[in-house]
Order: sequence, then structure tokens, then C-alpha cells
Amino acid sequence: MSERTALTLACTDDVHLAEVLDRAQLVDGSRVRDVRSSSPLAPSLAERVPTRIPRVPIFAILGGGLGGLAADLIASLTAQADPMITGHMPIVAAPPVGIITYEGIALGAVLATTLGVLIECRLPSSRRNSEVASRVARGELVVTLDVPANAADELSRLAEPITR
Amino acid sequence: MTNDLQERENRLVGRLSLDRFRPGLVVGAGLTGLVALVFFYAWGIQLRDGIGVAGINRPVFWGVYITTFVFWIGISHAGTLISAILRVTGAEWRRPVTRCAEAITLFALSVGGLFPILHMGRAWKVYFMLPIPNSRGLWPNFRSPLMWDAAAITAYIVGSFLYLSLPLIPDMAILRDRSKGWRRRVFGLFALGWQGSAQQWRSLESGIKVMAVVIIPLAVSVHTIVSWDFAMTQVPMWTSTIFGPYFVVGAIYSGIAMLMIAMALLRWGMDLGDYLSDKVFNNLGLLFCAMTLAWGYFTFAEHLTVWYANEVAEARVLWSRFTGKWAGPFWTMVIVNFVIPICVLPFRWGRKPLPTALVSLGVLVGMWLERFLIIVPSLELPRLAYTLGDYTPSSIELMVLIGSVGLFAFFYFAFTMNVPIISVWEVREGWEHENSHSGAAAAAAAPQTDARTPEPAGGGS
Amino acid sequence: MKRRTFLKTSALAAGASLLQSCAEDEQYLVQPLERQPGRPGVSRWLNSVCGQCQAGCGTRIRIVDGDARKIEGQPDHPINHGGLCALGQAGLQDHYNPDRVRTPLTRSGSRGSAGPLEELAWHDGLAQAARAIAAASPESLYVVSGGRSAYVDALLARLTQALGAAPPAIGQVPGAETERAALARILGPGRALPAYDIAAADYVLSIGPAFLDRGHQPVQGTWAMAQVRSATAGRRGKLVQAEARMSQTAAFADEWLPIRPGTEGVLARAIAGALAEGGLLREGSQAALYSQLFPAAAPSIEEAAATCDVPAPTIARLAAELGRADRPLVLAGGSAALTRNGEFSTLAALAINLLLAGFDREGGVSVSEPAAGYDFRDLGEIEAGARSGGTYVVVEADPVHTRPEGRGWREALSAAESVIVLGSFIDETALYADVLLPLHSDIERFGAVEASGIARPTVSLARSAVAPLYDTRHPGEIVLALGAALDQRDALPWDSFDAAAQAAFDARYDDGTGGAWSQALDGGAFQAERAEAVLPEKLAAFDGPEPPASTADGELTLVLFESAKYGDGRGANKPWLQELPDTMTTFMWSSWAEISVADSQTQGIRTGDLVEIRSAQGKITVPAAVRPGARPGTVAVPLGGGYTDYGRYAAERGENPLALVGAETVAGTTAAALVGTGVSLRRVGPGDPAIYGRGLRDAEQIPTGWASMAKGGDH
Amino acid sequence: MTRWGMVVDTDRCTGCEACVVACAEENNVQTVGEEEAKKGRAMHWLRIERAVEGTFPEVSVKFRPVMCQQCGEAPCEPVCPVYATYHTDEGLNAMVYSRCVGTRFCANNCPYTVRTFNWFDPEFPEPLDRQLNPDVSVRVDGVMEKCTFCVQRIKEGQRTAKGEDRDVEDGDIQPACASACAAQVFTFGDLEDPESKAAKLSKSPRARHLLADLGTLPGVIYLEDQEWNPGTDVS
Repeated sequence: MSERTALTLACTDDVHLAEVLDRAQLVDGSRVRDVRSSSPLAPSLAERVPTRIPRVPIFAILGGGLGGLAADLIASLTAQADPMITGHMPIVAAPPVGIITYEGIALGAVLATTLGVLIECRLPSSRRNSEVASRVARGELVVTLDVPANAADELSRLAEPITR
Repeated sequence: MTNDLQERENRLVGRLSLDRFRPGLVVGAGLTGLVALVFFYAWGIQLRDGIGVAGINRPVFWGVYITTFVFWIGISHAGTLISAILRVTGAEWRRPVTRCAEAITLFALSVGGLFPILHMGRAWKVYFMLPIPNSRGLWPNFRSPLMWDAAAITAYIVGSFLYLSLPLIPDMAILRDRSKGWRRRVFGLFALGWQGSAQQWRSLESGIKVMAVVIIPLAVSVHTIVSWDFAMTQVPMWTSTIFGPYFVVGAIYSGIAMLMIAMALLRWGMDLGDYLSDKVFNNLGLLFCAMTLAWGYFTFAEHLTVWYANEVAEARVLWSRFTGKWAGPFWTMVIVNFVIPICVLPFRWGRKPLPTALVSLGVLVGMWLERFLIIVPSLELPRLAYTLGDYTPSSIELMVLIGSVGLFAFFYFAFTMNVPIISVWEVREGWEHENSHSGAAAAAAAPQTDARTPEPAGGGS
Repeated sequence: MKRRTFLKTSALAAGASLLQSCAEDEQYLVQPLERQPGRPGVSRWLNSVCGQCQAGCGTRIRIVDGDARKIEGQPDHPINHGGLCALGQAGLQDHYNPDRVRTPLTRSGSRGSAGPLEELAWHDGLAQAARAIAAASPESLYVVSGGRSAYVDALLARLTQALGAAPPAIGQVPGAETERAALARILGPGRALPAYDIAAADYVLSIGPAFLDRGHQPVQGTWAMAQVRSATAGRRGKLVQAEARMSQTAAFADEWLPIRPGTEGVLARAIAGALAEGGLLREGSQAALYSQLFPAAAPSIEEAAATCDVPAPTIARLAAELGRADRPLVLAGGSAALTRNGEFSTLAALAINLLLAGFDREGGVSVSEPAAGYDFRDLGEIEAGARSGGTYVVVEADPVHTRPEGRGWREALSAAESVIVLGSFIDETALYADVLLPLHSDIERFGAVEASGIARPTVSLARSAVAPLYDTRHPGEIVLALGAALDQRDALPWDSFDAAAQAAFDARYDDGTGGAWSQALDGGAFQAERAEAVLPEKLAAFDGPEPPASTADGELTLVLFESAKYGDGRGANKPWLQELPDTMTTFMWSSWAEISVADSQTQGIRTGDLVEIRSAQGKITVPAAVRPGARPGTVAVPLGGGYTDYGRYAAERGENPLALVGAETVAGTTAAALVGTGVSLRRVGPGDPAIYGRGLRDAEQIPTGWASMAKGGDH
Repeated sequence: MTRWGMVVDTDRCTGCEACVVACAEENNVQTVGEEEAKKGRAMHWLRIERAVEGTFPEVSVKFRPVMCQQCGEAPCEPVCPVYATYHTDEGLNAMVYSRCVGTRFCANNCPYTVRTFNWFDPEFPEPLDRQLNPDVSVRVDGVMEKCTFCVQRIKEGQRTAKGEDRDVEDGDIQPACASACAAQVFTFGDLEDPESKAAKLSKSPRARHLLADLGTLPGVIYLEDQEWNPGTDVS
């Protein structure tokens, strides 16, 4: 294993970024760590950046299940805690419990989805790099590459490197 | 090309101009804030003197308050539901619409959510309806449709807030990075440290998609449950199986109307014509037109079945609307909710900003009347027709109604002043999509495109 | 344990303080033990006598912590059998009325206005009243009583007799004077009232009296009709009501004959004729007496039908039904006695009972003798006489409000030497008082009422149920005190009202043992055997006038009536009664004018509109109640509205229809003719009366189909 | 089990409204005054309905006292979010004032419109307050109320019977309206007890429920020859 270095380059636009990525691909052992942008990457570019499949849907399903269960229990157990007859209905009436459960599922799901997004995005976060941020704000695409140290100089010529 | 995009983004952010003092918005917020004070003044009088200051009586126990509650909950279907449907179906023209629509939802819900509390005889006992352990050893009755309401509206208001907030994070980051001083710190706080990494984008988009899928059935359930406040009873012309979809359609209908008005005002007031373009109005107008037809269909079906069946108690209510004391409001509703829209919206000229905004104003009035006409005539004519009712809204009720409009508008002005009312990153993403879709062709025809596009060429570095 | 001790202690303390406050009044010192304050929070029921009208219903009062909480009828009381009417139920709002007069008052301003009034000590008040009476010449001393208790009136009669003045004038149920006069034409001179054994009848034809609305015995009448309808005789009895106005009685009746007002006598004569001609006379029929009374031939059914506006077949059928019934009964008087020819109408109706063998039998007519021992006169006799100056003593009566404007009470009292009023409220008569002596409420006072209009003489008795709230006195005690102050100890030798009442009671009913009084006092009532109505051998022909009751062309006939909730107006100061929807019109907090559908259409009047009613005497403006049951050509207005003063709940509500009535009397008597005044009607504009279920003003307001489209949107 | 019920014989009702006053007196029902009454806010727990049929001179009138029907399957109960109204095991449709938050949903869903609402605090000018029945709470503004079958009298009767070590006998308990009525229109009793007068009367061929089609199973049974609804048969 040779020495490796993290290289952060600012690309002006999609074409530029594609160029950088193409070149980096030719370098043996190089890896794209991340690309930062002020709007989502075009799909063709995004697939070249290694990312995990977000587990947000799993959060949503679990949250929905938990929320539904909680609502179901609240609706049915509280009714039995002090059983009071109202109208023609049984103490625990299926349709109302179902409706409350449904809303519980929805509430649980939206809360869990949000939680999932925050966890997957590692937010809130206090890590800041103002140089990167201002570049991204200017619309540039900041790519971080994990390359062997000897290839760093060559790649640096393709785009303006950002010092850390 | 990025430079071109960046230029366009700069222009959009400039139009949204969150860092400048904008007299229009400030005056608007100030005036509507004053109107909003009327709401709290009237409510204060009511809390001091008793609910009797409202015009409701026996047997018309519900009146303007519940009407307005249903009205605002209906309006709230503008945003979240429409934006979710458009997101799920991948309609590209949605991009400039979603934020201002979702804001309508949140504020309409906030205002509407006050009404169930406001209409209570003892509003200070509202906590009796919360499922919290208490010394009374008593829990709320989940068999009551009002508790379904409470559950649904709680879920919806939380969902809408989160659905509005998630896509706001990258925009907050954009604003953070573009501003200085205290603004930077404030925006930074709301940006939560967003960095725009590929993983974050992917997770966020996944979250938004999931949220959109969850929120559609939630929104449908909310207005269905609101309709069930009525449909669960034995009151003539309330107990109807089509009330769920009827109310949902009505809600979307009034929601689009409110959205149309908001969009028109934003377009004119903030010079956002490039984004809230004629195309957006046209597409939304088509949806609006479809909802007109759907609403007309449901209204017809609702009245036809009652007329044909001719059950005594229901027929009384029906004729009270058709020819009786409520004929004026009823036919006004038919005209502004159906006749006028159907004469305007099917035509391309009718789906321009001004015509749609005018039609929308009528629809808002008409939809308020629709709820009023569902509630009041039925209560005035109970089944055992001895204690017949006679309802005239009191000045307090009208003050609350007008004040609630002010409150909603105040929220909206304040939001527009402080938050990008158009989602910057989503619009930018849209531009990128356009570019990549027409990538090759555009490259080949570059000179022509340039010639035809009056936009200044990218500054580029 | 400690809590219990505490409760005991506080009970004792409360008891002690109450005893102390009663100490001045020896009446309370001799109370039996059970009447002393009960344990805190524990309720007791004590008997009392209702004084809201003259009927004398026995009541029982629920008392918790020294305060009266509820009035109910005494179960098994011979008059009301456990029931009580709305007015009686509201008696507690008489007792606890915030506008009650709490101390004696004297006037320092001019008469006829509310102020200024000054508080007075009882000693001074009684002295001032006694001085005024002493200063009056006997011929110009006018004593007026509301007739709530015969035993108080008897003391008044003794006082006037001793002073050499005319007997007290007693206010009575409208029509009573005429009913007495009519009965006297059959039974010979006397002051008895006809009394009816309704409960045992199986067929009741009521020509005039709205005996369930008010009248002599509304609660007993209601109880009796329940008996008639519960088929004691094996089948459900029938009630037919012949009355110009659709009263609650008419509404309750199985059949209502909306007769032209003033023609009741013609109907009665025609029915009598049909009975005789149809061979429907039964064993015991006094056909001979009848024909002596009315020697002329009875009008034919067809003639009567034309006069009375009742279909001829109906008249024939009524006669047949009366003839065939086991125990038929014809009631007379009421509204029929209030027209100009009221005596004829009442007599003609009463006399049908001769043909039905209805006198002195079960389910028939008997007599109700006035309480023995005192003489009295009708209020009309004072009004008919020439009055100038004079000293007035008014006891529980409000002639200024309850007598027609044309009877001149305002002028008379303004010009009086002196006016002494014994009452509980500043009503319209009290506005003229020089001295106002406040009275105990019904439940505070020793109750002794001799019922009138009931077949068996009945006396309701009860001790006071609660301690007085204010510095008030029993009217009987005041009369006794005035007697003492006027040196009339010989005529009024008693120390207390109950002693005086017992003396009067024993004189009439005691069998020598003295037990009847105390038994009645404990049990709530005493009932004697039925007084026999002995028919004479021969009757003099009726020579009274029979003027047809006609009004000028284009004029409507005014019908005044006592409503179930206001009575003669006494109920108007009770919020429960003001807010009680009148059953027939559902009006609240107001008086109203009942107008027929036909008359409303010619004038474009809708229920709730204000209408002006104008007569030769005056005019009033009241909201209209358009009623399908109102007779075209009549306007009916309830009494009891339009008080200028009678406390916060009564003042300035509705209008007093007596302002429309002049000095007309029932021919041959001094009684006021409250039915038959000619009036004109004019719509003034929309009004806003309180109407219960207010959407239900007119039935046609409920749209029911395309037809309503033609009529246009109705609001 | 007990099921309190009342049989109302409309044939005997003269419309005198003594029951209405008795009810207000027993249950501390406030009077609202003329202005509020105009708005349709009178609070009577019991009303006399009258229907006028026909046109002059063939006019006939019917009376009917209508109070809370104490439904066996009451539409008002399930809609209350806070259990302020619920069904007791004695068949009463109970109303708990302290729990009521004033949504008025129950009143809307009552097909008989017998529920009344306190729009303002009651006023009892001194000394009218001394009349108030200490066994019945005075309701504040914002609270729903209705006929309770004089539940305080039921409880009192049960306490008395228990104190005397016996069962409650038929006729022991009389609501205020029943004890006020001179015409004995009301018969109160246990419908589950086949020997009670009310139960026997309820088997009459004249027995009807108001709006029986709705299936609310009222505990108030009317004895009347035909069903009528003032809104349908007024000419």
C-alpha cells in the first residue's frame, strides 16, 4: 500500500466534474469520496459517487408501526381503563380504534422519516469548512477524492484544489 | 453551464430578496397583523363574557366557527396534498409551486386548528381532550369523531410542518452561505449544518419521497374525518356516505383557489413571473378545472339523492336551500363555485394569472358558503321540528372570521419575508434536468438557443 | 367524628340564631318541635297553602338549611290531589322575588310615581294607616281585597262593619259576579257560586269557561279531566268546549265549537230546545222549572246555527249526546259571562243542567257557598258609585292594573284622601299608596283559604313553613292591629290571625269537639259534606236583557282572557313564568294578540309583527300571533302585560289590554265586560318578540317542495 | 337490573306547563331573559309541544311534553370527546357538567333537540339564589345540560330505601314534572320490573317512541293514538 491522500477539488460545472472524475478513474487505486453541491447532482454524475442506499423507508415503516401500535393501545386501553357505555357501541369499538391507529401510523411515519433523514444525513452537524461552503454556494461542485499521494499533483492540475 | 445556472439562481435569490427591506411585504404584514389582532380581540371578549356572544343558539349549536374551521382545514389541502401528488407523479412544473403551497397548508392548519378550541364553551378546559394521565382517572373518548379530528389534525400539522421543513434545509444552507453577520448565524441554525454531500442529497430526496407518499393518505384522511364530524350524526342531510370524498374534493378545490391567489400575488408583488410562469398557472388551472367538475358532480349527486328519496326531514333542509331562506347563499354558491369556473377555466385565456385569481376569489367565497350551508340549514331544521332555529352570525363571529383571514395572511407575509417562498434548490435541480434532457440538442443548437434566450450570458470564470 | 361534632355545633348555632330572630314573633315560639330548623343539608317537607290565586291548593314546601327550595302539591289534598299549576309552582319566586317590599314604606312625593318612598317603622306605619282610616268618613271608606283568603276578608268585613262603612269589595275571578247572579236566578237570592263535580261526569259541555287555563279551580279541573279521560265509568269521557277563543281548554277538548262571542246563550237555549223536543229528557229532569225560567220558545237549531256560527247538525248531535250520557254536565260562565249579555248566556247554559237532572247529583252542579260570617260586595259596585275623595284600603289587590281603564281607578286614587296598601310589591296600585305595609309571602304566613267553586266546602290550612325573610307581616295580623289602633277590640277581639281564623272556622264547621281545626291544620285541609242545592218549586222568568253582542262593521271583537301563566297579572313578576312559552303561541316575556289566519291575510300580518289595536277607550301595540285556531273577527289579548311597575321582571313588558276597555258592564250587573269591545287592527311594522322555537312562526315557513318556489324565498 | 323510564299519556295533557316550571325549580335551570330568549336560548329541560291541525273552524290541537328521551342507544353519547355524557347502568343518559368542555356536538346529534346550553353564566339576583336546590349543581357558562329524570331524586329514593333496608318500590321516586302534574300525565318507574306501573303502561297498544325509526330506543314512552311531528303534519 502506498501513501494515500485526500484531495479536494472545486469544479466549475457538471462537465468539468465529469472530466475530473474520468481522469481520476484512470488513476489506479483512486476513489471518489464525496461531491458537494448546492443542488442534487445529475443522475449520471450521482451514480459515480459512492453512496449508501438510504434507510429512510425502513425508518418510515418502523415509525409507522410504532406509531400505529401506540395509537392503537391508547385508543383501546384507555377505553377499557374506565369503561363507559356510550350509545350502541362496545367499549372498544373497532372502527374508531382503526381510525386512531391509522392516524398514529401516519404520525409515526412522518416523525420517523424526518428522524431517518437527519440520521442518514448526519444532521445536525457542526462540521464546517467555510471555503468549501462558499464554493458550493457559488455553484461550484466540490469533489473529494481519495488518491495515492503520487497522483495528487496531476489531478490537482485539472481543477483548483482546496486546502483544508 | 454551471455559471449560467448560477446566474439564474442568483437572480432567483435576488428576487426573493430576503436580505432587503421590502416595503410591500412589511406593510402587508403590518396591515394583516392588525386584522389578526381583531381575531384575538373578539376571542378575548368571548372568553370574558361567554360563548353566548356568538350568534349560535338552540338548535343551531354550530355556526360560523365550525364553518370557518372546515374552511381553513380545506384550504390546507392546497399545499401538502397538491405538492405531494405532484412530487410523486414527478411533475416538473411543480418545482416553483411546492414551497408556497406547503406554507399555505401549515398556516391554514395553524389558523384552522384554533377554531375547535375557539368554538368550545369552555376553551380553557381543552386539555380534557388530551390523552394524559390525570387525577380524574378519565381518558378522552376515542369513539367521538372530535377525537378523530384531534388525532388527524395533529398528525397532519406535524406532517405538514416536517414536509415543509425538510426541503427547506438546503435552501437555508444556501442562504447561510450567501449572507453575513447575524443572518448567517440564524440561517445557519436552521440549516442544521447541511453540507450538500451526495449522501445527504440522496437521503433527503429519499425522505421527501417517503414523506410525500405518507402525506397523501394522511391529507385525504384529515378532510374525510372533518366530514365525518357531520356524517356520523343523525342530522338531516349530514348523514351521507359521500361526505368523505365530497369534502376532500371540496378541500382540494378551495386549496387550489387559495394557492392560485397566493401565486398571483407573489408573481405580481415579487416579480416572480419567470418562475410562477404562465405554464404553471395553466397546468394548475387544468387541475383547478378538473376539481370544479368533480365538485359539481359531488354537489349534484348529494342533492339529487336527497331530492329523489324525498325523506321528510332531509327534504325540508333541501328546500330550505333551494327555495327557502337560504336560497340566496345557495345559488350564489352554485354560481361562483361552478357556473363561473366552468365558463372560464376550460379556456387557455381563462387559465392566465388574472382570470384564475378572480375565479379563485369566487371559489373561496363559494366554498365557505358551501360549508355554512351544510351546517346551518340542517341544524335549523331538526328531525323533531318543534324547536326550529333561526341563525344570524353575530358581530363577534364575523370579527373572528375576518380576523382569521388576517392571521393567515400575516403568517404568510411573515414567512415570505424570512424564508425563500420558492424552493431554490429544487428549481435549480429543474434547470439541470432541462439541460441534461436537452443536452445534446442544446449543444448542437447552442447559437440559436443563445440568440433566442434574452438572458445575459453566463459571467463564467 | 370531629366533623360530625362540628356539624352538630353549627346546627345548634344556626338554630339558636334563627330562634333569636323569631323571638319577637310569638307565633314562632309556640311552634311544634318538628318545625324548628332541621339538620344542615337535610331536607324536610312542610305543608303550606298556595296563595297565587284564590283556588286554595294545598302545597308542601321542601326546606333545606332554612330556605324553601321547592313547592309541590300536597298528595291527597282534596282540591289539587298532589298537582299544582305553573303559577303555583312559581310561588317561590314570589317569596324570593328580589323586588319584594322589605319594610313599611311611606310616600313623600306625589301619587302615581315610583318615588320617593321612605322606609318606616311598623309602629309608625300602622299608626299612619290607622289615623287615615279614623279620619275617613264611613261612607267614603273603600276597602278592596284581592280575595286570596276568606279569613282575612272576614276580618276586613268585621272592621268595616264596626266602623259603619260599606263591606269590603272583593276582587274575583272574571265572570264570577255574573255566575253568582245567574245561580241566584235558579236557587234564589244568595251569593253562592255554581260548583261542578267534573271528575264524576262522563260528558262535559263547557259553554264559556276555560276552566283548565285558569278560572275558579284550574288544578282541580285538570285533575278532574284526567279522571274523566281515564275512564272511571268504563269508557273515556268527553269534553266539548264552546268558546270564541281557542283556549288551552278548547285545545284539550275532544271537540271545540268556535262560537261567535256573545251568542253562547243562544246555543245553550237551542240545545235545551233540542233536548226537550228530541225526547231526550231523563228521569228527574226539571223541564217545568226550565220553561218557567225561559217561557219563550227556544230558538230552532237552524236559527241558533246562523246566530252562533256553529253548524246545525253539530248542535243536534250535542243535544243527543248530552241526552244519552250517563252523567252529563254543562259548565257555564267563564268567557261567556264576560260579554254584555253575559248573564243571559251564563244562565241559559247553567239551566241546561235542569233538563239533565244535573243539580245535586254525582257528576252534576252544586253550590259553593261563600265563607260564612262576612259580607262583601263586588268591585264593580265601588266603580259604579260616585267617588270623590275617599280613603282606600287595598289588600293584596291591584285594581289600577287589573280593572279596565274606563273604570277610573287612576283618577280615583289620585284624588283620594288617603290610600293604604297592604301588598308585597310596588305594583301599579302601590304607586298611589301613602302607606305601603308589606306582607308575608304565602309560605311565610299562616295559610287559611276557603276554596270557592268547589262542590264540597273545603278549607286549606297550614302554619307558616319558613321564617319571614324581611320585616313583613301577615295581612290578617295587620287588620287586627289596625282594629286595635282604631279601638275596635270588640269587633276584632283576637290576638293573632290564627286565633281569628280558628274562631271563624269553628263557628261554621266545628262539631263541638274542636278537633276539626287541629286535624285540618296538621293534615292540610278540611272538607265538609256537599252543600245541597235545593231547587225552588217555581222560578221567575228571566227578565234580563239579551242584547246581541255585535260590533260595528269593520270592527273586530276584543276577547280578553287570563292566560295560564300570567293569570290576572300576578304571574308577570316571576321570571319562570315570563320565560314560560305560552303553550298555544309559544310567546315568552311579552303579551300578544291572537289573530285569525283570515284577518292576518287581509292586513298582511305575520306572527311577530307589531299590530296596533285601537278602541274608543285607547290603543295598545303588541306583537301578533297568527293562529289557525283564532276565530276570524276576533282579537284575543291576555291580561297581565304592560305593567308600568311591578318589579324588574314585569315592568314594561307587553301592554295592558284593559286600556282598551271602557266602563261597559255585563248588562244587569256591575261586572266588567272584558269580551266584546269593538276594536280596529292595524299592522305597525315588524316586531321582534321572543318566541320559543322561533323558527316555527308560521307552518308554511317550512319549504317542502317546488310549490314553495312559487311563493318565493320565505324568511 | 333497572331501566328507569317514563310513560307519558298525552291524552291527559292540558298544556298547563306546571311541569316546566317544576322542572326549572327542582333543577336550578336558569332563566335567560328576554333578549336571550329571542335568540332561541331559553333553557327549559322540558317543553310542551303543540301541533295545530286543520284550518278554521276544523282545528284540532295536540299537546306533548318532550324532555330528554333517555335513549337506550343514545346518539348524543358517543360523540362527546370527554365522556361528559354517557350511559349509566340504570339506563340513564347521564350528564356530567364538570367534565363538559362545550363542543355542543351532543346537542347537534340529539334528534329530539332536548339539550340546552349555558351560553352565559346564570344570574340569580339576591335572594332568588336562596331557592336553589342544593342537590343539583348550578351550571356555569359553556356547559351543556338536559333533563336527568331528576337523578337526585332517584338517588335520594334509593338512599331512603337502603336506609330502611328495603328495595325501592314502584312509585317511591317521582321526578319533579311527574309530581307537579295534576293530570297524572307522567308515570315514572322501572321498565325492567314487569310489575311496575310504567312497565305495564309501556305495553299499551297506544305506546310509541318519538322518532322510533331512528332506533334510539328511548326510555320515554308516549301513549298517543298516532305519531306526529310538528314539522310534518302542520297544514
